[in-house]
Amino acid sequence: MTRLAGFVLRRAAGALITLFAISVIVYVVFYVTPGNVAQITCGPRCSPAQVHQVAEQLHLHDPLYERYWHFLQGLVVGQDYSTGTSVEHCPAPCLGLSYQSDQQVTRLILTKLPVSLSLVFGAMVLWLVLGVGTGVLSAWRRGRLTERLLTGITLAGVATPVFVIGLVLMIVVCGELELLPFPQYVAFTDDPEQWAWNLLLPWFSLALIEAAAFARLTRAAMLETLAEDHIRTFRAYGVGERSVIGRHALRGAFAPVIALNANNFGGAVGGAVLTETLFGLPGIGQELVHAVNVVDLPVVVGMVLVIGFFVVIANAVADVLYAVADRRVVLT
Amino acid sequence: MRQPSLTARRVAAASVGLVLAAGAAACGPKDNDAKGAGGDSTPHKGGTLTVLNSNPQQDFDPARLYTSGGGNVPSLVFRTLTTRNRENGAAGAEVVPDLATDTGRPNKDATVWTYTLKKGLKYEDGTAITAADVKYGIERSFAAELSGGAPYLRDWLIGGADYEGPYKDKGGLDSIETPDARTIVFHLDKPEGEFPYLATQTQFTPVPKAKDTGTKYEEHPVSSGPYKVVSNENDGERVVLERNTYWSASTDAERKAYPDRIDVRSGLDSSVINQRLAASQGADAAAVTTDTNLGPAELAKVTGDKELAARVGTGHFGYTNYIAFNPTIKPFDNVKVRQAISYAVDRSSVVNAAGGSALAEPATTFLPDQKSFGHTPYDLFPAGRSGNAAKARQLLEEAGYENGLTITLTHSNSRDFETSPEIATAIQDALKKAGITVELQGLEENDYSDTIHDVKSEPGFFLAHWGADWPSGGPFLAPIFDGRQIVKDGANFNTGLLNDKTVNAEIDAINKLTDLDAAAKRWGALDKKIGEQALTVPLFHPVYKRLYGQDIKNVVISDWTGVLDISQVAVK
Amino acid sequence: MNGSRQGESPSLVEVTGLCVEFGGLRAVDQLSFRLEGGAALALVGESGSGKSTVAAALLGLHRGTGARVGGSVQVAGIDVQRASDDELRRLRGGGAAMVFQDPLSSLDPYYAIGDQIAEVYRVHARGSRRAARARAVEVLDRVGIPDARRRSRSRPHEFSGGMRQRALIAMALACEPDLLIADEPTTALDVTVQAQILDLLHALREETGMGLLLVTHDVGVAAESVDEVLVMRHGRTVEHGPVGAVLGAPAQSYTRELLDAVPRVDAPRAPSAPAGEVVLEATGLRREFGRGKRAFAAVDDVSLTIRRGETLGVVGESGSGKTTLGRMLVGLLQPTAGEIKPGGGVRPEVQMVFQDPVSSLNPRRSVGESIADPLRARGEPDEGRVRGRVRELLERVGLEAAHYDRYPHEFSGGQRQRVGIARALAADPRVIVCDEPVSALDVTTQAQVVALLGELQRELGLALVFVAHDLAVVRQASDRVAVMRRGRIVESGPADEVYDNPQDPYTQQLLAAVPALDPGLAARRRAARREPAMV
Amino acid sequence: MSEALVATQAAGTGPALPAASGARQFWRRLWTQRAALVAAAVVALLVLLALAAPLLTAIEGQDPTTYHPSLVDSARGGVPVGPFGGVSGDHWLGVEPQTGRDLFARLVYGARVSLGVALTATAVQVLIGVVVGVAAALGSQWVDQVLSRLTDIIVALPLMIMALALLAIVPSNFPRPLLVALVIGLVAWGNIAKITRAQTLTLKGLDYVSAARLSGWSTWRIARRELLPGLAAPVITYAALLVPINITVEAALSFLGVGVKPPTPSWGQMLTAADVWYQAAPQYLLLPAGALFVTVLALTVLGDGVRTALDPRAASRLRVGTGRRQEAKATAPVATEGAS
Repeated sequence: MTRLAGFVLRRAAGALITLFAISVIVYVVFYVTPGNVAQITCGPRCSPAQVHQVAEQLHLHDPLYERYWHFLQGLVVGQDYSTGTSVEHCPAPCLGLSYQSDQQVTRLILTKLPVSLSLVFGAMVLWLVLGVGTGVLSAWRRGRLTERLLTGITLAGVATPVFVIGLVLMIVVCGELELLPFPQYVAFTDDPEQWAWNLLLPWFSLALIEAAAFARLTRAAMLETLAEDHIRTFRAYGVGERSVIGRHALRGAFAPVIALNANNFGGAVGGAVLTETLFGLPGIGQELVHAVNVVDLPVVVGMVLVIGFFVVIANAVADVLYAVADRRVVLT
Repeated sequence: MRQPSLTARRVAAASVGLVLAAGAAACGPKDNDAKGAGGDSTPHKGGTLTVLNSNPQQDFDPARLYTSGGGNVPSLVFRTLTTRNRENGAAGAEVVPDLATDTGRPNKDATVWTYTLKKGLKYEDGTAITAADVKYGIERSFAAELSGGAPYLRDWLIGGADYEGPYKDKGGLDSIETPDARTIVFHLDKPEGEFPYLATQTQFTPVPKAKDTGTKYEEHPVSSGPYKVVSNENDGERVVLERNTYWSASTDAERKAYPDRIDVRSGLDSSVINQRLAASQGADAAAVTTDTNLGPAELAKVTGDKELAARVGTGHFGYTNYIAFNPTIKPFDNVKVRQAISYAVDRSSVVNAAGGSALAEPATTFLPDQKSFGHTPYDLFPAGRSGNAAKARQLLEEAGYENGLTITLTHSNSRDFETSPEIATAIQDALKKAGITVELQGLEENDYSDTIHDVKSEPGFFLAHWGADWPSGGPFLAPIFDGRQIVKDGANFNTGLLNDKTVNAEIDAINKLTDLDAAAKRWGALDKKIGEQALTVPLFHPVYKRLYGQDIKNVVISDWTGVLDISQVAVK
Repeated sequence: MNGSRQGESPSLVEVTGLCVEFGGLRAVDQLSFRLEGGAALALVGESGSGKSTVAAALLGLHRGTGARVGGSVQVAGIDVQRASDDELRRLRGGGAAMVFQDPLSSLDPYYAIGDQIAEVYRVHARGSRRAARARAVEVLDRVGIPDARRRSRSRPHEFSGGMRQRALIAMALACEPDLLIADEPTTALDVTVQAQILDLLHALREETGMGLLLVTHDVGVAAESVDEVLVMRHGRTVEHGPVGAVLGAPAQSYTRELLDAVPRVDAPRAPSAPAGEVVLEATGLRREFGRGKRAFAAVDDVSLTIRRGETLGVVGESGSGKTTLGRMLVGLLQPTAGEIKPGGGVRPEVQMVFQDPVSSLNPRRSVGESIADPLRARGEPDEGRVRGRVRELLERVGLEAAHYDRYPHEFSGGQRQRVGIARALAADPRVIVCDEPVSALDVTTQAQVVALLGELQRELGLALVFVAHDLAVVRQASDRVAVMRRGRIVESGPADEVYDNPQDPYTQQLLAAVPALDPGLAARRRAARREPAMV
Repeated sequence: MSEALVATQAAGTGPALPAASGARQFWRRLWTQRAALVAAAVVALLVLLALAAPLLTAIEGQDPTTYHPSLVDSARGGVPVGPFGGVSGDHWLGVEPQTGRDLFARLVYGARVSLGVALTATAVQVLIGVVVGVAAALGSQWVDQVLSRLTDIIVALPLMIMALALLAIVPSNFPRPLLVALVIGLVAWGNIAKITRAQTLTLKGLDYVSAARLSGWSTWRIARRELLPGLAAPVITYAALLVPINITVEAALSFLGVGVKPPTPSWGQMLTAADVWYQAAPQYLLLPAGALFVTVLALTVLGDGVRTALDPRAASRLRVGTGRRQEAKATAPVATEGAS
């Protein structure tokens, strides 16, 4: 267990460095990005004097390093800000205030995160089922019609952008067949049934994109395992094909699949931009793209950090699971 | 206005850029066929109206909203001194009293405007609305924290340019007087005959000082209208309104307020909104949209379906898409070159790129073709349907470009139908026939906006658009052509850098008029006169076509906003 | 146990006219033999002789792989060729069980060993999960796994090589088969472990009366374990008969060749030229791997001298640190402590010949280019001279000059090792460290390569360090020998002295474990080893 | 990407040990796979189509940018006039709604952009990834730490967001397709760097690399001559996956309005514009979608084929499963690499 603790400690330190670097990169990149932040925030018809006032208020006149220092301070000790009529406190870790909406970025993230996580978790279950199922079938029935068909379907998932799949699905399933409602996010805590019902289509659309990767990985790992000596052992002992495939070959695919899954999960938390946009799910990705477009630096930095956090965490979890799944692996 | 979201190209297509994005309001189709769509039954109170929008109802604070005529959703919560007339067509472009007893009483040269509040006006908590609250509401809009509104108050009120709002400047703005609880007097630094139009904007909403929470006020603004905010999630992502029981229909002739509850949902993809409205299932049967147009693809489908076609509201908002020239840059300093381009433009392919003849009407005048703008028809450089290349070549020869000309057209890369690459390409294609080689310079939206509105970086030849802050020539022509509105160190909208004494003088003269009909005529004449300088090439005026759900009744679409007015809609 | 079952009962294994073809390649050609219940037969041959293919054919493992199988194979009363899939499955494991070569890769790395045995058991004996687990513990106990109940929950990587091989044998035993097929069961094991496994197989056979089909390339292993030997070459039978007769008085020249090539641990080396001056001297070498708590010393306080014209043999089992030592001598690894000093002031050129002829040559470059590397690296600008020298070297190591432009995969293992030697020579070394240079080669090739090295040494006055696990090969090649164990040298001295009169108990144990070619001697040695030393 | 994933992807994409094969054997093994050959032919055809776009459209007599207002029904939103979206002798695949631009011309010119962007982006990813991966594996512990951390950072940065920002920063006169390719390449090389690093660490331990060191070659020369060829198999296989991914990334960027600039056609841009036309003008959507699907399918099958051809074990799978002695040595224990 001390080994695990050491691993966690090392990973946490690494994650901190990574996140720190990410925040610096985002700060610099969005500093040089075009767009007069104060003018955008104030409105296009604002007078130069007003724009100047707004810029003052957002500390846009301060040098970059000072603004970054301010950001770091907020993270550690929080930040006080004025609403005009009163002074509010944004508790640590404070990621600052949105230029656009004046909301605390941490609060904004907390409201968006459940949506993104709902989307990604559900989609994950589906892509695992679809992907691994297809992979198993195609490794088993290698070269047969079923395999070709399944491979074709999953590849179509990769080849077709989500905004095409999602829209066509929505038109057909919700509009014409009326099998499902047009998706509209309902919080899990409000109504779990409606939550699932409304997210079904987004889950499916997102899963369809990812499934192919899992199918390919599962298939490759299983074929690899099937070529290994221990499979020969079990065949030589009369163990049935079903058990060889389902118990031994699939077990070989387990580790790579959880690893890829963790990787994609982390990425999808912020990466499902198109799915969120199309289905009108108010998640991290959608908010982030909006924030990028209006150069809302605090929101961009905050959300990119959250995404980075999930990527780092997911990868660490993958490595732990990997080590648990395959005891030969040493955690470093 | 706030920048429209670039999130989805279709979102941008839906939200008609400049002045409308924050939520315009309005009423019935020109041809008055809207009533037929709602069926023959009369509207009744009750039910929930759903609003499906692309853009969130951001900054739901009367100080921060940039609206034309008080907006659509905002107008349900915020009453203003005056408001727009909730009638179909041209009648809807008139100003009518709201909180005030009339549309304002000017002094002789229209520099002092006096309003009296109606009796019995109450907030959602039952307290009385006072003139001081209206004054405070206006003062708030000067605070840097609450920026976002239209520039007129700052420009017009005496001392407005230097006032920093009530949080910094406790003394208040002296040019607004409230001699008693029901009277409010505005002192302007020059004559402004269109002040009643300005008083429709949400900055003229009363805000009780004791309830002011600064930047957090938007989470729960105190209602003076028929509905109050029950919840406002994530800066307008979802806004739920319910009846304000202290609102009395007897003090409000404009808002019908049939539904009991209004549920505004946003962040939806525009094609999804249209699919949902077309399907009209469940709650969507009682749904409308205030910001999403039918796209060309959807229009192709809708026109083939009678049931759907009957559920389309058509409207016109004062709006013009045009090519802008910067005459300080060669070769656009040469009026013949500008004229040649005006002749060469192929408006039919531009209109197609903008969605076809049902969604865009070719424009030869800068002013929108509506009566309230004083529209005077003219076509100074007749290009016909698809351009007059011969005439263009001839002019180019005269200008010394007999061997043709290579120029750069700047446009935004965002895929909306106003400054979109497709329109730029259509122009490129048409000018080719006249021997003009056009190179396209597509910029990202923010970059584009910064570039064209900065006199230092303004390109010579670019796509632009302008919308009405209210349906009159004033806010349409003055910011673009008034030489005194050229801004050297900030956002400049006089992109032609026109500083013509006669034009400036005429603008001042019209502003003195308090007879709005008379003023309109002279705006029309001025438009034609400015048009002779060929500083712009008007391309088209957009047409709004919007679907609504099956249960929607009492559809009113005015020429003021061009879209269905949700204060009139009933779902039962 | 020598008695075969008499009477009408059919033989346990009856193979008649077996042919196996892969694509156009005939791996087994008209092979026939029979094995009675309780008897033991060894299939002996070099790589590519088709012996493993025969073993697989006995269980019908070629079915569905695209191989064409002809002739008839009867095992435990089942016609393998015609049997249904179900019958075949019953045969596999139930009638005849197979023990594979590489015990690590032959077990599923993800499941506990006990579970794997139980799974196999349940295929054949319909019993409860618990009963199957109990049986697994029972057989693990039988094959000598200490604390079998607890260790049955371990995964394969937690076992040592010998224990894994025992576990595989336990799996084979689980269903009490009539026939045990052991395919190179000891190849990957150290010599002491090999002896234990062979002893175990012998004991099990005595105890259960099952038949044994042993597939091996090692004549010594065969001599230790079986009654009958079948020598194979190119898929055909060369010689077939009782083990004593075939090994004692081979009738065929190939068999004789094979036997002659086997290095004898008891045969002294042909005398070589007297050793010259010291060229390399290592003192107090130590090398650690890993950090912190997991650090361990692979080589610990090793001192040795290497003289011109002399071969120093370094012998030890896996994990003894001999390879690490070799790599430090050539400079591929830096010692943690200690130093390597040149004998005459200037550091001599030291080169290496690697163990694996597959991985030691870049598959994507022609062998000529690989050999030319040291010449080019030294800055020889003249392309013609480079090629000339490489051609010369190729011929010197017994290849053809025209091989310059060929790629490694076009060569056999022995030829590749010759290429490796040529590459080492190209640098004009004074010392060559040979790290297991022949362990991947067949015996006949082994002898040739060792002979080549000796020749080169005499001719060029090279100092050789010959690192190997095979005691016989080391004796054959070395003038002096150092025996390593756990990073230290436990005994060193002139080869004859160490081999004929070992002082250290570990050296004695090693020598006692070497398989003998004489079956009689093997039986006596086995008896002597009886007090079981644990793996 | 987690290290676990690297280990598994490296395993999934190619042999850990160098294939005992020369180029000839590779081609021979590729030649035996019919599906891969068909896929290779399809890919070649697509590339040819893209390269020959000016010629093909000249034969058709069209170009991808000319508007044909008369071929669309302006009153109905600009739906193409005529059957199947305006298919005719002049317009082989019909015309684009609204503008009336020729679809065939846009499709083949779109292939140029889409394939060009995807291939260039992949080349950039591979270049950066391989250089960083090899440098991390061969460099000192310090270099490895820095580069591995950099790779982690790149992996954790969301691709779309960085692409949005970077695309906005670069001046607009920079050639757009190249820019899109460069941005994708610059933001998404993390995985390939990790795979390369893992593979290089494996190769570094091989005897032939040791032998090269003993020959006296410099590290740089060893990396170039001994390691890079060994990296080819996993890198090529992974790159075959990256190409279709990059095509869809370009499409996604177009959807977000920052892809290749109109009027330059790309498949991604066509899809973006076409999805709403699914009901009114289906062929407008189906053409680019079909083209993209065929491309992805062909590249995937080809990638599989290349992998099989590069993997000597794949060939031996057809033979009986009993191991040769040499092969037994190839099974190295799985372990996550890493200095982290």
